[in-house]
Amino acid sequence: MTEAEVLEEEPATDEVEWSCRVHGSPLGELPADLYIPPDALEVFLESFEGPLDLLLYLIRRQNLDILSIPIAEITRQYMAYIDVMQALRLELAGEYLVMAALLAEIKSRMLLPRPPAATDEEDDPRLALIRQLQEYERFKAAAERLDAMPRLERDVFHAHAARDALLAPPAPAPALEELLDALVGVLRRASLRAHHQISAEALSVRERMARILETLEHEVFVDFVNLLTVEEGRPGVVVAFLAVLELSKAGLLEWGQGEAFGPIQVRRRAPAPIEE
Amino acid sequence: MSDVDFTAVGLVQPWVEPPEIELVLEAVLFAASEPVPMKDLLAACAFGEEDAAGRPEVEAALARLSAHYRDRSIELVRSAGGYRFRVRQQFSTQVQAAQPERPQRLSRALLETLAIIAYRQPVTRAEIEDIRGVAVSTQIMRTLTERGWVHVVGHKEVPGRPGLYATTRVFLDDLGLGRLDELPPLDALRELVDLPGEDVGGLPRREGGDEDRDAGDEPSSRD
Amino acid sequence: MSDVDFTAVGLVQPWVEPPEIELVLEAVLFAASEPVPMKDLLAACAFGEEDAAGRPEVEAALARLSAHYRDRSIELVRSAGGYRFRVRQQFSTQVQAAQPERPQRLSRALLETLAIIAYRQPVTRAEIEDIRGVAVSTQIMRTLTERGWVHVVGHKEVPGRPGLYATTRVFLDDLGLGRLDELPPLDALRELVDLPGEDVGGLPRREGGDEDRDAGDEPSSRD
Repeated sequence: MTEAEVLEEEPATDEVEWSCRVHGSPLGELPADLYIPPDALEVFLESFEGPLDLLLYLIRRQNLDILSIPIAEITRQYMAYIDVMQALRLELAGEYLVMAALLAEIKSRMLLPRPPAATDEEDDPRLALIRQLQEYERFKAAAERLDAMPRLERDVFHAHAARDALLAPPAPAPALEELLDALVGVLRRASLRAHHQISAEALSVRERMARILETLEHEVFVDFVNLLTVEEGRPGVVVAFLAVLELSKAGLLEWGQGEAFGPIQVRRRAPAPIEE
Repeated sequence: MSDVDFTAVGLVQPWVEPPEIELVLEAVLFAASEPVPMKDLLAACAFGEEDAAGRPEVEAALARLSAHYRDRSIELVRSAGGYRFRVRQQFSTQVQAAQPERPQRLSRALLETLAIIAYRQPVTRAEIEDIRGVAVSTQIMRTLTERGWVHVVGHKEVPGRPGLYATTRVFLDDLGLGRLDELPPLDALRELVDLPGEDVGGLPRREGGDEDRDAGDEPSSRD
Repeated sequence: MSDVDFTAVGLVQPWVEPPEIELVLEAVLFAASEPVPMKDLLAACAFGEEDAAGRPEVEAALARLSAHYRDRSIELVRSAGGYRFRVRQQFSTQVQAAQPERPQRLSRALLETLAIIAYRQPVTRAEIEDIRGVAVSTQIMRTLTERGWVHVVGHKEVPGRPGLYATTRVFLDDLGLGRLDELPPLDALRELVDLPGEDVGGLPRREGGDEDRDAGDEPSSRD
């Protein structure tokens, strides 16, 4: 808490009658034993985890034992906090008001005489509240100890090494539909960028282009006709022929003819020296 | 590949090959992002889970492995989920210095909720709220679940069948615990002694009166 | 704490303390989940980034560290992002046996690239990028090559002589195709793209006779 400071105990004049007009009157109208710097109120609200927490704070601040809290005094102080917060129109969780009502009830019950037979603990209206406070305090302490324990990634670090050198199990081959779906996506995008065009070329020609390139080496001329497979029939021959033309057009082939009217030969163009 | 293999840089020393099983365990432990249970270690060494020979052999190799790292910055530890290497705590500061981002602090609300689940599990959200005296935000429950610290282990057979929360193995692992009862004990509940009577606002407390107590239920009495 | 300290189990050996800086770097590298840049290593050793003495000292310690792990299951590597430990590849099988990884899914980018190579082969990477409208990562090309689905069949005679990619026999086998022209014709796909009402920009549609298509085997003709 930064801090809702309470000046020393002074018999409360009358906590019901004071009022707090923040924008008008000075805060001097607050009860003498309660001074909360206005800007601390926001902090105040965030500092308490609820009414039980606030009550514990009030009790601890006065070095009181939970087991024997002076209900009247604690109630008075609690109400004072609540009143200030309400006066300042701070949004107050409903639980705070419920507790206020409970405290008031306990206090009023204690004002009443108790039947002679009911002097045992069970009948003391403070008991349930004290149990609740005690229970809450245990967990509050447990939470602090939990937080103090060495925790992974804060105080303790797991030692590990990257496993990217390890061979991950390969992904299964894509299904044809997946591949087509991907392509449709590309085409759709490409069509939005109008200047890019994908012309549909016969796959067979493209495939043959790749296959021919694979078979050719740049050291060795082969007879052009060997690239045409007669067994494939006319369409096959045409495909191969077109493929050779395409490759030629792309500058990937070199043509030669050993002798006049000799077989036309072809080889892969020698790798050019790398230059700009 | 741009990775530089530093072994080329090292001095050439006589090769003393560590036993294969030790290296296999080392590889598995470093590759894992969580503690490795014994059964996985056995599997890595091609031991069946029921293989009687496997366990002592793996345990002996783990001990050798641990000894190997005696002088290093890391140590082999066992927690709920199994075995793992971790950085020795005396190097925490330097590790933190190298990590530009500081881990987020956990709010008190979250820690209190976590503590209640840890000590009272299985517990419903309403029961947590009873103890804390305030509502538990959905945000907190989600954060705890996403960190893998709590999960729903069942439903309470009351209207609405609310989820029953419990902590997980990850929670224990992250705190370096083997079992839940290794958590620091909860403070004892002190026995209530006779409460002293008190002056509740000027009126003398009346002993032995027999008036109607119902009047005391007035909620608005402020004085 | 339930952590078992295995060092107690180890044999007592003469203590030779490794230099502190080496241990600090070791701790930082093991704790990191990503490559650690030099500046973070310097920070861990309390060297300022501009500290002239820091860098050579850290580099020397890294070399010693690397040598120390020469015979172990992990190696210290440097990549673009920095330094890290990684598990050596020869332990793949055992690590997989302990904690099997789920097969990676093929990314959208990879599938698109593969599809373009299939339909436009032989094709350069630049041409693929042109069609996709985004860069194709080296990683994708490497994965496709490693899977044996594409290979370089030649080099385009333009400055830089970029590789020309084509699909392989393995690709056809894996897709269950006998020949490449069993892939559905591109025109059919374009029909899918040219959904009614949709602006398809400048995609030219070929009308009537597709000479070179006709020349080839009809794609649908599965013998």
